[in-house]
Amino acid sequence: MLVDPHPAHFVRDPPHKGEGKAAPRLTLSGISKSFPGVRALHDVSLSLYPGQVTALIGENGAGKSTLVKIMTGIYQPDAGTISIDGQAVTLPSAHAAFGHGITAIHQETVLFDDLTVAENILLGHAPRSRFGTIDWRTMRKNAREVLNTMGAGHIDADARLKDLGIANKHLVAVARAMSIDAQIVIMDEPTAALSLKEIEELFLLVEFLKSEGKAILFISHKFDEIYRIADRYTVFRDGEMVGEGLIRDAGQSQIVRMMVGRAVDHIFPQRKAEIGAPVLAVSGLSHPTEFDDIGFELHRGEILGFYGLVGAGRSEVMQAISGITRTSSGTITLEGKAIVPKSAADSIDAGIVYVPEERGKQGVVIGLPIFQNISLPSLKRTSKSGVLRLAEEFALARSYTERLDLRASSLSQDVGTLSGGNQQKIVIAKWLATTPKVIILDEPTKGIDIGSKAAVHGFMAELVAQGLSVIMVSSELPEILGMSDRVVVMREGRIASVYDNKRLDAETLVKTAAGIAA
Amino acid sequence: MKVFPRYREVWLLAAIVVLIGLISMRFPGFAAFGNLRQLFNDTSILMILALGQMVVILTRSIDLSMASNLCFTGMVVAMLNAAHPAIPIPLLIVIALLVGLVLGAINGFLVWRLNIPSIVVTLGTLTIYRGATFVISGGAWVNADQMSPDFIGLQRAAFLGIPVLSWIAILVIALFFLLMTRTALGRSIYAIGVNPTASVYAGIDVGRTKFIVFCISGMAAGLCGYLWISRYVIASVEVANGYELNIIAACVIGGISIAGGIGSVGGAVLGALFLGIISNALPVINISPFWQMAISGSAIILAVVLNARGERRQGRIILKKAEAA
Amino acid sequence: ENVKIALVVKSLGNGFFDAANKGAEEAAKELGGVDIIYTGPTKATAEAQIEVINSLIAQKVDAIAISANDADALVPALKKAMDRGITVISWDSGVAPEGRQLHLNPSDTNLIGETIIKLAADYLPEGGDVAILSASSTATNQNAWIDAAKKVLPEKFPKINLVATVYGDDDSAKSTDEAKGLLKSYPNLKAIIAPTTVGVVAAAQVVTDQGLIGKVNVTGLALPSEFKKFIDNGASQAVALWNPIDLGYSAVYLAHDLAVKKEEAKPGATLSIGRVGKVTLDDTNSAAMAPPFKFDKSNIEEFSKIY
Amino acid sequence: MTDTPAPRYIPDRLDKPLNAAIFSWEALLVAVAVAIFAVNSFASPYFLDVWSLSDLTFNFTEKALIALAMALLIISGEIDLSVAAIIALASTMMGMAMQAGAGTPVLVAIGILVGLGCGAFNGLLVTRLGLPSIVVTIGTMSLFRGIAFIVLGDQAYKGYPSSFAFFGQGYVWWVVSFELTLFLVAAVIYWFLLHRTSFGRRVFAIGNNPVAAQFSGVRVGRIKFILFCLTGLMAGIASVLITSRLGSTRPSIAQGYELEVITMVVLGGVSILGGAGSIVGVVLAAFIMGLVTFGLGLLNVPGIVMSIFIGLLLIIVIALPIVWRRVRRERLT
Ligand SMILES: Nc1ncnc2c1ncn2[C@@H]1O[C@H](COP(=O)(O)OP(=O)(O)OP(=O)(O)O)[C@@H](O)[C@H]1O
Ligand SMILES: Nc1ncnc2c1ncn2[C@@H]1O[C@H](COP(=O)(O)OP(=O)(O)OP(=O)(O)O)[C@@H](O)[C@H]1O
Ligand SMILES: [Mg+2]
Ligand SMILES: [Mg+2]
Repeated sequence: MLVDPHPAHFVRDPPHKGEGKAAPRLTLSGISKSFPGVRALHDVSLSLYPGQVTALIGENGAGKSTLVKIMTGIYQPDAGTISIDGQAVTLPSAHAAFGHGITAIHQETVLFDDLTVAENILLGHAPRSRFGTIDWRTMRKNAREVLNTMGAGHIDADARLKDLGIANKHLVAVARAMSIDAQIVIMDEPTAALSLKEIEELFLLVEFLKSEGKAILFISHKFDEIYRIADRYTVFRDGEMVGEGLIRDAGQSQIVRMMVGRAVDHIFPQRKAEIGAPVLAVSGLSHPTEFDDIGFELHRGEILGFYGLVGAGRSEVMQAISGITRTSSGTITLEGKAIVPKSAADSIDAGIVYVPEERGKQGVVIGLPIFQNISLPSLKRTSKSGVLRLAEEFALARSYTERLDLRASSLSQDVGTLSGGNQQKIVIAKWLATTPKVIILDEPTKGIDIGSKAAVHGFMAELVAQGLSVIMVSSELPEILGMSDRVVVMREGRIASVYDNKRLDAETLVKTAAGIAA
Repeated sequence: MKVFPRYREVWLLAAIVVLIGLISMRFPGFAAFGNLRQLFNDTSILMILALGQMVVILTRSIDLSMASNLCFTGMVVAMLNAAHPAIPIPLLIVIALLVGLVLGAINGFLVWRLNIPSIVVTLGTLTIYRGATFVISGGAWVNADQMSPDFIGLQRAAFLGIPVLSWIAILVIALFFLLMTRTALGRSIYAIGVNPTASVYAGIDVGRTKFIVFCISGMAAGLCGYLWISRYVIASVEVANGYELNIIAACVIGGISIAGGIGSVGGAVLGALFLGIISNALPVINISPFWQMAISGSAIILAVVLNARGERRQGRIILKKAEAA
Repeated sequence: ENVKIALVVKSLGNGFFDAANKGAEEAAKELGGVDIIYTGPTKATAEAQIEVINSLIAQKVDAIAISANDADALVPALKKAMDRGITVISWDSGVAPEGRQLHLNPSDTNLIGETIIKLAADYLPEGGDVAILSASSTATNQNAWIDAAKKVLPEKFPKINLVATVYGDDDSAKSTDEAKGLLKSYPNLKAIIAPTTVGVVAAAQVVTDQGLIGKVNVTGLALPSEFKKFIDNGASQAVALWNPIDLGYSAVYLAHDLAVKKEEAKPGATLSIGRVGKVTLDDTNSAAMAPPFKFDKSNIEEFSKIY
Repeated sequence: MTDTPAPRYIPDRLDKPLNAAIFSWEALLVAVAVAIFAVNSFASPYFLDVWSLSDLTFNFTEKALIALAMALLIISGEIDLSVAAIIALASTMMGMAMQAGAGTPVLVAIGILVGLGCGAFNGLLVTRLGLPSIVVTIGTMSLFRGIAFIVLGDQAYKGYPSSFAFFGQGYVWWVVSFELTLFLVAAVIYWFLLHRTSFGRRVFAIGNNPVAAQFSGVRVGRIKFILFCLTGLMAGIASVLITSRLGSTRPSIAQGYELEVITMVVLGGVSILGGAGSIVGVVLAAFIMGLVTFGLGLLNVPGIVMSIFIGLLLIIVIALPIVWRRVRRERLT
C-alpha cells in the first residue's frame, strides 16, 4: 500500500475484481475545511459503495468527525464537491442531507432527553395529517415499526428517552438513523459507549444494512471491529487522505503506519509487580439506588481494574469515593485514616483524584484555554496565596501535554477546538498534574487513537512504578487484561467477584459481568 | 403527547382553587361565577402575553421587550385611531399584529443572524422600543376622549354573556394549544429547548425557529398593545412599564422552565391566572396595597421551589432491590 | 445674554405639564430675553430628576423651576445648584424649604383638600361612603391634600364616610385594579375621589365599564381635555383643577424676577406675577396661586379645548 | 515502539499579547469612549469643564459599583435582578436605624450588612436549593422592595446626620468625589480578584462548565454563594451612597437600576451566557454610559431618547465584532 507524501497526486489502487464494479453511491472529492487556526481537512476524497462498509481510520484530530459533519450538512466545506450517484449535490443543512438519503449516528449522542422515543426517532420528518398537523398515531406506529425491524421491539415508543438505559438510548439513535429511508449510513465511533453485547447487536444491524445495499461509513479506533465489519478502508492523517483500499489486502501494522506515519506495536507495558501495603480501603459503601455494599482494597503500586457492563454502577462508585456523590453508608480509609470527602475538592486535597468518563460534560472546560484547563485542579500549586503565576501554569501544562503527544497549535488555544481524542488527553493531563496518591481513571482511553493509547498506558505504568496506586474503570477487555494487577467485576451495583490477573481470561470476566458465571 | 406532563398544571390548578377558597372566606362574593368570569377577563391580556413569552422561553431564549413592544404598538394604533377614526377596528387589530410582528422580527433577526444572546438583544430593544414610542408620540398621551367608541367598545361587548376580550384570550389559547401539540413547529420549539445541538443534527433550523418564536411573541405583544390601550383608555410612554417581569413571573409560576424545553400552554395560562388573582384579590380583601409586592414576590419564590422539587430527577436505579422497593 | 430658565417637570409627556410649558413660553415672551428649557425625566423618579438637574447645572442655567418627584431626595442636588449661583424655585409639587428659594403652590393645600371632598359631597346630599384613589404613595402634593381632606371631614362633612385610601401609582393598569377592588370591597360606595389625572380617568373608565354610572360618582382633579368624555357620559358630575398654564407662567415669572435680583424671596414678601396678580410668601417661603377651578357639564366643552 | 519522534513543541500563545490587546473588546470600547467624548466636546460648550466632568460621574458610579460584582456573577453563569430592590431594603433599614438614633458609622454598617444579608439569601436559594437565579431574583426583587414598602408605606425617612452626607456628596480632593474614588478603588480590587487570583480563574471555569469545574475540585456552590454575597454587598454600599446623596429614603428608591447595571456589564463585554468578560471592559462601559447620558443631557435630550442610544449602543457594540469577523471570513474565502 502506498503512502504518498503528496496526497494531491494520490493514485488510487486499481479496483479489485468483483468489488469495484458497482459505481460509488457517494463520492467526495477535493474537500477542504479550515477552522480559525486549524486546517481540519485538506483536499480529501472518499467514495462509499452500495452494500459495503468503508472504515475511516485516523488519529485523533485527523478530521474524521469534521468530514462526517460535512456529509450531514452541519458544516459547509471550504472547497470540494459532493456527488451522489454521480450527481453533484450541495448539503446546506442537516435537512438537505436527509433529503439525499444521508443519515448518521454521531460521535456525541445527540438525542432529546425530555421527548418520547417516537419523537426522538421521527423528529424533523414526522408524518403529517391532512391538515398539516402532526399525526401522532401514525408517528407512534412508524416508530414501532422501525424499532421492530431492528429487533428492538422491547423499547416502548411512548417512553420518555431519559427513562431508558444507555444501551437502549443508543438503539434509539440507531433507529433514528434507520427511520430515514437512507442509502448512506454514517457511524462515528458508535461502539465507544457500548459493551460487548450491544456491540454484537450493532454489528448484526450493520450486516443487515449491508444486505439492503446501503453504503456505510464506519469510524472506529478499534481494529478488531474494523477487521470484523469493514470491506474497505480510508486513512486520514492530519486532515489529508493518505491511503485507501480493500481491508483484506491490508494488515493492521500497515494501516497503523499510514495513519501515524510510523510503526506502533501496541504491547502493554511490562511491569515489575512491586505491590506494597494497602493505600485505600473501602468497605460497606452503599447508595440508596445506585450501588450496595462495595468493599475493596487498593495497594501501593497496584493497578486495580474495574470491569462490568455499561451501567453496572462503576462510575457511580468512583464518584462516591471522590466525594462527588453522597453515599448512605460505608467507610473510606486512605493510608489508615478514615476520610469523608464531601466534594471533589476534598478528595483532591486528600490525594484521591477521579478522571471522569464524560469528557465533554465532566472533563474539559470548553471556553478556557488548554493551559488553564490543565492547571484548574492544581491551582493551589500554581498560585501563591491565591495569586496566579502564569509561568508555572504554562510549565505544568507543557510538561504533561508533551508527554501525551497533544496535537494543538498553542497552549492558549480553546480546548473546544480540539478533536475528541485530543480533548481526552487534556482530561488525563489535568488530573495527573495534581500528583495524587490514588488516581481513578474512568474509561481513560475511550475514543483515543492507538498511538496515544499506548502513551496513556505507558504513563499509567510509570505512575505505579513511582509508588502511586491506580484504579482503572474500563469496558475494554484487552485493556483490563493487559493493564490490571487485579480485576473487580461489578454487576447491577454490586461487586460480583474479584480476580487476580495471573490466570484470568476474557470469558470469565464477560460471564461474571453478565451474571452467567457458575 | 400527554397534555399534562407530570401533572404540574394540576397542582397549580389546585393551588388556584385553594387560593380562591381562602379569599372567599374573607370575601364571600369572590368565588361567584360573575366574579370569576371577570377575573378571567381581567387576566386575559397577561395570559396572551405569557403564552407569547412561553414559546420564547421554551427555546432557551427570553423576550424582555414584550412590554415595550406592547407600548409602542398600542401607541401606534391609538394614534391611528385618533387621527383616522374611520379605520375599522378589525383592520386596526391587523395593524397591531403586524407592527408587533415587525418588532418581534427585529429581535428574532438579531438573534438568528447575528447570534446575539436573546437576553442582550431584548434588553436593548426594551429601551429602544419604549424610546421609539416617545419619538413617534412626541411624548404626548392619547386620551380616552380621542379614541373612537368602537375602539374602546369592542373588547367590552359581550358575546354569549362573555366579553369579547375573554373570547380573544380563549381563541389565542386554543391557537397556542394547536401550535404546541399538533404542529411540527411546536415540536421543533420543544426540541430546541431540550437539546439545541441534537436539534441541529435532527435537521431543525434552530436559528429560523428562534426567529419564528420571536415573531410569535411580537405578535402576541402587538395584539395586547391594542387590547391594553382600549382597556385602560390611555396611551402613553409609560404604558406597561416594567410589565415584562410580570409576564416572565407568570410563566415561571406556570412551571415553564427557564432552561427551556419544559412547559405547557395550560401552565402559562394558569400562571397568569394565579398572578391575576393575587393582584385582583388583595385590594378586595383589604390587605394594604403595600403588602402586595412582597406577597407576589413570595409567591414566585414558592412556585420555583415547588417546581424544582417536581422536576428533580430521580436517579437511575441500578440496584434491583431498590427497584423492587 | 438671555436669561436661561429651566422648567423641570415630574415627567415628560404629561398633558398637565405640557400646558404649563405653554404658560412658561408666554411668560418668556412677555418678559423678553428669556430662554425656556423645558425638560424632565421620562420616568417620574427622584433619581432621574437629579440627573436632569446635574446637566442643568453644567449648562449654567440662571434659574431652575421644578415640580419635584420627591420633596427630600432632590434637596442635595438643588442645594448644589444654589451653591453654584443658580436660582431655584419649586412649583406644583414642592421641595423641602432648604432645597429652594420659594415654592409656588398651585393652590392652597387646605383649599384643595376641602375642594376634593366637597366635589363628592355636593352630589351626595344624604352622605355615604367615599374612597380615595391616589397617585403613588410617595407623591408629596397628593399626600398633603389627602391629609387636609381628612382634617376637614369631621366638622364640615359629617355625613361623608371615607372608607379607604388606595394607591394607583399614576399607572393606568394599577389604578384600574385598585378602582375595581374598591367597588368590589365596598358595594355601598357612592363616590371615588381621585386627586390625580391618571387615577381619575382609570376610575371613571371602570365605573363606565361596570355600568355603575349614576350609582358611583367619580371626582377629583382632572385635566378637562382628558376627562371631558366622563363628564359627558355622566360617570362624573364635576372635577376640579387649577389652570396649569397660569402655573407655568407664574413659575417662570417668579424664577426670572429672583434670578435677575428684581425681587427677593423672604417670609412675608409680596411678589407680583404679571397678569396673574400677586402672591404673598408665608413663613416657609411658600405661596398659593389660586383656588382650584371646578369643571362640570356647563364649562368642560370650553376648557377641554385649552388644556 | 520504534523511531519515536521528539515531542512536538507547542508554543504558549500564537498571538502576541500586544496584538491581542489591539483587537480586543476593550480596545473597541476605548475607541467608542473616545469618540463619544469628542462628539460631546463639540456638541456642547459646557462639556469640557472639570465640574461638569465631575458631576458626570455621579450618574453612574453607584450602578457601576454593583456592575463590578455583577460582572463576576454573570461570568459564573448566574444573574441577580434584585440589586435595586436590595438598595431599597438596605436604605429602609438605614432609615429605621437613623430614627432609632444611630450615628453615621452604625448606619453605614447597617446598609452594608443588609446588602450582604440579602445577597446571602439569594445565594442560599440558588446554591442550596439549586434554583435558577434569574427566577429566584425576580422573586426576591419583589420581596425585598415589598418589605421596604411594608415598612415605609407612603412615608419617607429624612434627616440623616450631616456627617452621613459625605458618602454621596463629599469630595476627597478638589473635584474628585468620594463616590468616584470608591469606584476606582473597587475596580482595581475586582480586577485583581477576577484576573489575577485563583478565585477569579475558578469563576471563569464555573461559567464555562460548572460540572467539569466541580469535578476539578472547584467548590462551585461556595464560590457562587460568595459571588451573590459580593453582589449584595456592593448593592449595600451603593445603597449607602445613594441614600447619602438623596439625603432621604423612599421605598421606590433606585427603581429600574437592575437593568441598567446589567446593560453596563453586557456592554462591557461580559458574556451573558457566562464564562467570559473583563473588569476593564465593565469600567469602560460604565464611563461610556455616563458620557452618553450626560452628553445628551447637556443637549436637553429627554432621558427616554437617551435610552434609545444606550439600547442601540448595546446591540451595535455587541454586533460589531460579529459582523466584522463574518465579513473578514467571507473576504478570506
Ligand atoms: N468547531 C471547531 N472549531 C475549531 N476547530 C475544530 C472544530 N471542530 C474540529 N476542529 C479541529 O479540526 C480537526 C479535526 O477534528 P475532528 O473532530 O474531525 O477529528 P477526528 O478525526 O474526529 O478525531 P477523534 O478521533 O479524536 O474524534 C482537529 O484539529 C480539531 O481541533
Ligand atoms: N440510562 C442512562 N441514561 C443516560 N446515561 C446513562 C444511562 N445509563 C448509564 N449511562 C451513562 O453511563 C455512565 C456510567 O454509568 P454507571 O456509573 O452507572 O455505570 P458504569 O459501570 O460506570 O458504566 P460505564 O461502563 O459506562 O462506565 C453514566 O455516567 C452515564 O453517562
Ligand atoms: Mg471524531
Ligand atoms: Mg462509567
